[in-house]
Amino acid sequence: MGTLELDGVTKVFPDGDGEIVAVDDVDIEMRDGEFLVVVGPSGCGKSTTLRMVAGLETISSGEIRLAGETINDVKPQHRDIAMVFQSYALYPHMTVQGNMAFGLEESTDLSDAEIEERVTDAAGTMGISELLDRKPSDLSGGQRQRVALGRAIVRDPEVFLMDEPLSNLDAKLRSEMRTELQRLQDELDVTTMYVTHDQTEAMTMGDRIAILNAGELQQVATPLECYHEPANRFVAGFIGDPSMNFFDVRRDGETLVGSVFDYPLSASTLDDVGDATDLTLGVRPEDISLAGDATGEYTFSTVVEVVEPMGDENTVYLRFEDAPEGETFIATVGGLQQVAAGDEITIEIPEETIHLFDGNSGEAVHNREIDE
Amino acid sequence: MGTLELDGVTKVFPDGDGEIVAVDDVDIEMRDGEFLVVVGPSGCGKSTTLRMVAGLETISSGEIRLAGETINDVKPQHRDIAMVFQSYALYPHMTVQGNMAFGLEESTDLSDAEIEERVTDAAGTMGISELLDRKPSDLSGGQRQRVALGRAIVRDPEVFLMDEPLSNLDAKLRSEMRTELQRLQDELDVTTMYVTHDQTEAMTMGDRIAILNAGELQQVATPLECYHEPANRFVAGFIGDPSMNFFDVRRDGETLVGSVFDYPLSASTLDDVGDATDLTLGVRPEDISLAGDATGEYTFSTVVEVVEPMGDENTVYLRFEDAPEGETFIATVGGLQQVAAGDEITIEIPEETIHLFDGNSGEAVHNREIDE
Amino acid sequence: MTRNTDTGDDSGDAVTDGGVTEDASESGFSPIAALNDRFGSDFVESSQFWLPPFLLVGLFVYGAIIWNFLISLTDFSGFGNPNYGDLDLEMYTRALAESGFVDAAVNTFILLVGFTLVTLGLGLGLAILVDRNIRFENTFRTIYLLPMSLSFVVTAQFWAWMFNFNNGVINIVISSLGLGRVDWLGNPDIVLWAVMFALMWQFAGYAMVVYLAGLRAIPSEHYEAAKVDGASTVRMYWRVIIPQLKGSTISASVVLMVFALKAFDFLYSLVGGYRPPNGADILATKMVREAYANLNWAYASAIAIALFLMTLGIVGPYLYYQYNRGNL
Amino acid sequence: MSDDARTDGGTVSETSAGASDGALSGVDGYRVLLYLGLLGMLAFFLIPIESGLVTSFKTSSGVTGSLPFAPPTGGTFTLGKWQAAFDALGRGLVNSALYAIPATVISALLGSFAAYGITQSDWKPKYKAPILALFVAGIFIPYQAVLVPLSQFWSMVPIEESLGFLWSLGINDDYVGIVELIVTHVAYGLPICTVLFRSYYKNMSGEMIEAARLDGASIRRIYRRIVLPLSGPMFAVVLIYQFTQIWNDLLFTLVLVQTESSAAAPIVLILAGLGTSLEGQDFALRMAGAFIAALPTLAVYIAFGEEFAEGVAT
Amino acid sequence: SGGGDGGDGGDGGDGGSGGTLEVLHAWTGGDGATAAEALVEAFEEEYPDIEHEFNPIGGGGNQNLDAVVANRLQNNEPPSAFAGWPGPNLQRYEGVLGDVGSVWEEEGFEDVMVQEAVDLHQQNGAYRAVPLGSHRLNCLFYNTSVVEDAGVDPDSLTSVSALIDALETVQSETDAIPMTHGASGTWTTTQLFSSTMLGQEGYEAYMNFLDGSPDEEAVRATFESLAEILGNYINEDASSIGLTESNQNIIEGNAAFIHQGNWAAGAYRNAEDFNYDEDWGFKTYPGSEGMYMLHFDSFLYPSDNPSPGVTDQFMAFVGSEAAQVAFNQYKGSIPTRTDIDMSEFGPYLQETQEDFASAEERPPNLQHGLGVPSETMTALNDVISSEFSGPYNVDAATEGFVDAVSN
Ligand SMILES: Nc1ncnc2c1ncn2[C@@H]1O[C@H](COP(=O)(O)OP(=O)(O)OP(=O)(O)O)[C@@H](O)[C@H]1O
Ligand SMILES: Nc1ncnc2c1ncn2[C@@H]1O[C@H](COP(=O)(O)OP(=O)(O)OP(=O)(O)O)[C@@H](O)[C@H]1O
Ligand SMILES: [Mg+2]
Ligand SMILES: [Mg+2]
Repeated sequence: MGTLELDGVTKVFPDGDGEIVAVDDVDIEMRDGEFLVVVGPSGCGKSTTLRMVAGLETISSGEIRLAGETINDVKPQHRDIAMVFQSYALYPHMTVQGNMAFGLEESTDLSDAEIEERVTDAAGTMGISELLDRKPSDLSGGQRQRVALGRAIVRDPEVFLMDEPLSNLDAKLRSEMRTELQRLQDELDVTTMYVTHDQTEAMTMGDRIAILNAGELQQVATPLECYHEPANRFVAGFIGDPSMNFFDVRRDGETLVGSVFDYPLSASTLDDVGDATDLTLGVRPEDISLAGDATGEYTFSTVVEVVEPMGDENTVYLRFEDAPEGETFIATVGGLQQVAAGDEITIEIPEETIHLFDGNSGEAVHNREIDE
Repeated sequence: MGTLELDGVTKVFPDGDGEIVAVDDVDIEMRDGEFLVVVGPSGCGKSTTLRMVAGLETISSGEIRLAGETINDVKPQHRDIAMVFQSYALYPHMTVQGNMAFGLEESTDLSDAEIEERVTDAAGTMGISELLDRKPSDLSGGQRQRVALGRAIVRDPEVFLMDEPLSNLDAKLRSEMRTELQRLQDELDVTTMYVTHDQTEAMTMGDRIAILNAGELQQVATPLECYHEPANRFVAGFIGDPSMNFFDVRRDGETLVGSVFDYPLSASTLDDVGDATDLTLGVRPEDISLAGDATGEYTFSTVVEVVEPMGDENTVYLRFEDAPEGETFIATVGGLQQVAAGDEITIEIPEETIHLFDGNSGEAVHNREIDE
Repeated sequence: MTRNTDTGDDSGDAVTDGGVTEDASESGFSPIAALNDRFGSDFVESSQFWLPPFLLVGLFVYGAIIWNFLISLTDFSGFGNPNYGDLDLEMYTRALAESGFVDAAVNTFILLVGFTLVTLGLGLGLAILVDRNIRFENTFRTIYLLPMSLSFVVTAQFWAWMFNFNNGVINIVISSLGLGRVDWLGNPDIVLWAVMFALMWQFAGYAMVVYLAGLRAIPSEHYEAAKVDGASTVRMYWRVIIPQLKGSTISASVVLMVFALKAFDFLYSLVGGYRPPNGADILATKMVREAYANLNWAYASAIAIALFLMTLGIVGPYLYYQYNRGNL
Repeated sequence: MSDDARTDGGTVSETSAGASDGALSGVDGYRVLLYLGLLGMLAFFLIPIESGLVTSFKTSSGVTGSLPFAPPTGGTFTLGKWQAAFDALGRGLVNSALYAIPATVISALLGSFAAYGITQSDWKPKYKAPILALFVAGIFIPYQAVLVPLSQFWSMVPIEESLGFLWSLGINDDYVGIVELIVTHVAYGLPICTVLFRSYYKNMSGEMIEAARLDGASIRRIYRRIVLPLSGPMFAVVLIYQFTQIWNDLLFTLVLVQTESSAAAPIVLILAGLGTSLEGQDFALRMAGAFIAALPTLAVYIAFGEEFAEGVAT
Repeated sequence: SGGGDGGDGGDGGDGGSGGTLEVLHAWTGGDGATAAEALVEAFEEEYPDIEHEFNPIGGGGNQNLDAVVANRLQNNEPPSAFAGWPGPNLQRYEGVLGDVGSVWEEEGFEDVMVQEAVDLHQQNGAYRAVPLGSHRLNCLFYNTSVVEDAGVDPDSLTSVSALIDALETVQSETDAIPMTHGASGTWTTTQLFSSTMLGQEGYEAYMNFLDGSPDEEAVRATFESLAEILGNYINEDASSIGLTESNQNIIEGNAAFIHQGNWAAGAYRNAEDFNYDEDWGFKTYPGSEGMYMLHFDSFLYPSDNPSPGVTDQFMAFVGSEAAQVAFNQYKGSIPTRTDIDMSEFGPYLQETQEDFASAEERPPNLQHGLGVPSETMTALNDVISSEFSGPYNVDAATEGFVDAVSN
């Protein structure tokens, strides 16, 4: 079955005299049929990981197991894996039919008739039956994307690998194909490893997200877990747009002391913190709300520096009253709330919405409360 | 003075045997010092419009007037216009100094000393004084962008033209430069025509937005007017992300009858509608709210098809109970509201938030109410 | 006035013209403005750049071809001047009736096709070898391309020696293998192939360079996709990579064929005279021989036209292909 | 980069092939075969040159008495052939340079003009296409097709008389052939120069040219200040390519200078007949001559291989 | 090759009335070059004040010279004089040759030259050229020791069939090449045809052939013999070597016989330890005994002459005893004047001279201009090239030859 395990997988590239550790001791276990999205900033090793699974890159150390068997030394053409490339990599000189049949012709002994049947079926699934006689150059971006997927599914592999397959599409098509891909994966139920750097795709498509940074695995969890219960400061900052606001603070007894504000903590939160003193306070822009007056414990006086009206909401750049100019943080408020640059407004940062991270390791020590 | 008027400006390209009308009878009047953003989908004629103003493209019919004088037949080098290109178009073999001086050397009789002084001034304004001796290849993207702007402002032209000047920058730099450009334009107060396809830029930068579609001008208005009081269905759909939901309806007396729902109208709204019967009902996703029960006039029972959790909010694909599968519309709800695919929920579409468009012409007949 | 001074004057004129143009087009009432209206806004001003070279080419290349055609219709031979009053196709009928012409045409065709095919084949092989991420890639590439920098005359010297009956490398090698010596350049049945081989030596590097560029334009994903799709290396090249080199093949073949049509320099130098070895006469050599050794000017012109038509047959479709791909 | 990645891919698969055979030698086997192939082809390309080189240092008896690719031994070694070849070709070197260098420079410049005028200025594409097509087709015209008119033309042009002042300076009037060669090579080199420059200018940023126009520069100023300074790399390519072409061409020299005994005989013309006179084929002399004639282009090639390859590949 | 001359010659310019004498010839190597030098020396001695430029134009036999001359004539830049063949060969220069009748008259050439020379140097009733020397073409040379080894007596070979038998004997008795042939140009084969035809079919048949009324059977028979010789008894590399290398086979003792004009003997004289009658021998081509197949080396006189005065002086010199002695003794040819003392010439040339004087017939050669006009010659060579350079197609060659000469 299509379980895929990465066990201490590491990739080291030689780089002049030195070395680049592109992927560093990554462990991931995917159950059969799971849809895992791998995200991370550019150069963090996403593609390299995927390519090691495909066999296009040797594995420096560690082990990759497919359905329980180690495939480290199996040639790519003998792994039962299909890959969808960012550029689609359709063969420009073959028709759609030819593109889809190629893998079957090369890797199976099926008769021509059987191949044709499977291609027709897969084309039906992808809704590209009428395109079978066209060349890739005669297709639109979205159609090419479909063909690339069709070429992968026709082979009925154990595992799909996809490296930013939607990034060449325009925004509208991308969101269409996103939905389509999810539907397809539900239907086919094939283990899928999906690389992207697009937050929306990461949040919306996967059963789980694996977040990589500088070759190291940060967290593997469901999208909402990653959003609301980030394992560390990197994940918290990476997931979410606009991203979480961070303030470096010191714990002084029961209070967090920042450069220009104090923030008292409740007992339960203090429990989480333990005896760490250097901390980072995190709060998401949408959790900052406009308060009527500056009376509450968690209310602060701020000055509005810039307002970017987006229609449905305004992105507001705020500055604590005593903070130097330019040291801003972001809050999002409803699109119809009238806020203008220069206004002095009072905001509230409710305690149940804050995250706390260890100031040194960045590990999360306290995450926000979620009402189930 | 820098007033710029486009009067019935049209551009027709020959295309094989036929013709392409790239810009169709566009009228725009810009007052001196105004910042106008031109937006529209790809290929709608934005660049062509700009290039006609610059003199890089001949005008098929109509007239362009700068400070009251027709400039149709003036060569680009004799119009007092500076342009910033998407690719910056810096001269790679000249230093920053040389790049900035070039225009002055070619188009004025200034002495070398005067030129040097003006270049130094402009470099100061742009904060690139230390870069003057570098070649463009030694600059970062943001610095190049600054030089391109510097090259334009040093000439102190009547009009600035900018064609997607920020689109080659990464997201972070882009938002920085966005702010900077606004500041600069405030300071210099030069009439500026700015082309982009980026919604954020359109909404946040301009005094007014001009929206083009298929060569035709749709609306010229302030950003918020465009968002809240779109002139027609195209503008309503184009501005805002996710975009407005549209439902085709027929007016039956005082009620709008859709395929699977009825929507009663108040008297004041009916006034706006007049005697049109084919209408399109529009409502923005953020204006759809979850209602406790399905009792109100404007509440509807719906089924959740897909939920895309984005963290701060969820994008929810809903379907009216009786609508066929796949016929969905979108609502955005708070990130912590627990909604799952398959749930049946009741929503409310308040009457004060709806837009109505003529079903045939697409003209807006009624826009939402805004409390000032 | 002579043509030569003409061209000289032209470039001078054009430059001064440019200045005039600018002023005139601004005033707006002039034939220049009319020209600009018709051909585009910079037509006149830019003509100072392209017109003199264009006239030079037009005169020397296209003018000459037309003139050549005219001469081919006369009976011009020997000394004196052609008589343009009496034009007919006699030279062409004479050519078709002459076995020497037909042989040369056939040889030209064989050389064209054979040389192009073997050179493309070898060039492709070299390109694939060099493209396999090898060490010293530059050195290999440089050496493979080196013969291309040599003159036909020089190559002819080398290969005259290589093919030498008694002391040439090739005969020494094959006779040391126990095979008999072959009279490469003397045997009319073989000589054309020997020439082809030498030309292949000179131009395989060229084909390699073109193919290498083609190979490098193929995204690495195509290699990877084919691998993941289950193809072996050989199958991958055969089914996925080589078919994508169509463009390279077309442009390389056109250039190679044109080289083959022009192999005159090589054949002339091989024997140091107008008559190439028996069996290796091609239209290019025959034309020059008829003109400069036999003074059959009109006849030579007719052969030249035949050669030109052959070239046109190759280049015409190529131009059309390039035009369709928007490269013109 | 992409190339690395790809070949890496290739290697990987071979590596794993070796690994699955369980022997490291499998890996090497593939590379060894690859390098054997590469070296075999190296030999193919070098042997004619090598055997020419060793032969050029042999005495006549050495030429017939030893293997063609074996180096000369003490007894059969001589520099005499090089000496003789140099004596014969020396003046040809000078003559060739006399027309090859000016013709190269002029054709490159004019080609750059033409390409600029066609590419970076704003007039209707439908009129540009035929002009361009004529330039492109001009590359492929076999010289034979213009030879007879060319001789007619040059015999009609009173160029020899109009250059009378040169001859009165004591320059041999055979050198009129050099002048004819310069003009002829410029005319026939122009198409390829134009097309090379055009492909370069086409990739030059159109926005940059437009920026210069908006900055107030005229078409001529734009060429002077923007396009020409940026054409350096392409000039290198074109100059090198043209120089080799012109230096190497025999046909025009044969028609315009005609004989190696002319005072103005270019080197290729002398070489073509060298060592094939009635006393027999002196291969050692021919080889030495070949090397002398090839030296300038070889030097250019070795120094500017990249530019040469680029010119060739276009 | 003496291109250096060109350089110094240049300073003269051509401002003057007398002008520079510019002479083109093709004697670039070996004995030809020596002879040309001797000629120049003699000229300088006789006319020390005439500025001159002797330009040798080598390559491809006379082909390159012919081409250069043709183009210069075509471009109206004729040289003062150029080396060439008289006879029908003059036809190609129709209209561009001047009249040197005055020289002939003044020098009394008509009285001292052999009659054939007097006849062949005229065109349209005027003298166009002056002869310098004469080669003989129906010659068979052999390497004495090789024929001795084979047991063949060359003097006994008086018919073509006898020659073929002798070749067969050499073939079977020795390792040597029976008959060496250098056919990289077609002219050697055409030339062999002419001698074979003369030897086998006789004077009448040969002359009829030249006159344009060939006897097809005679032509065929000649080609049959040729096919037998070329097909069986020549060197393997014949088609890729020229005369010089072929002749080397005689000198080195690799071959028994060679057919050539008597210029071949020049190489023997230059070879060390290779002496007439000891190491090499001469035999009139079998069957043509008593005949001297005629050849002339002459200088032709272009009209529109750049230096008419000095050219006349040069033409007078060419026909003079001094020139003919100086040139011919090195060239291996004999003077065309009948009044020359042959003592300075070696024994072989003296013998040749005697043969010439006593010849019953002096048929003009076929390949070197005296027999047929140059177009016919080109046509004949084309036939050889396409039909008779192995494989040897007798029928096609016969047909081609008959067509080519028939008028
Ligand atoms: N063939 C290679 N040789 C050397 N270094 C490499 C190679 N391929 C990748 N790297 C390096 O490995 C690191 C990870 O690269 P990888 O392509 O996996 O990043 P990525 O996460 O896919 O980035 P992106 O989002 O930009 O595609 C980078 O630092 C990259 O420079
Ligand atoms: N030179 C041209 N010749 C023919 N058609 C042209 C030309 N330039 C533009 N067009 C056409 O005119 C229309 C408008 O083009 P334009 O470049 O102005 O669009 P745009 O709004 O700038 O698009 P984008 O956002 O993609 O830059 C398009 O349909 C385009 O194809
Ligand atoms: Mg990647
Ligand atoms: Mg645009």
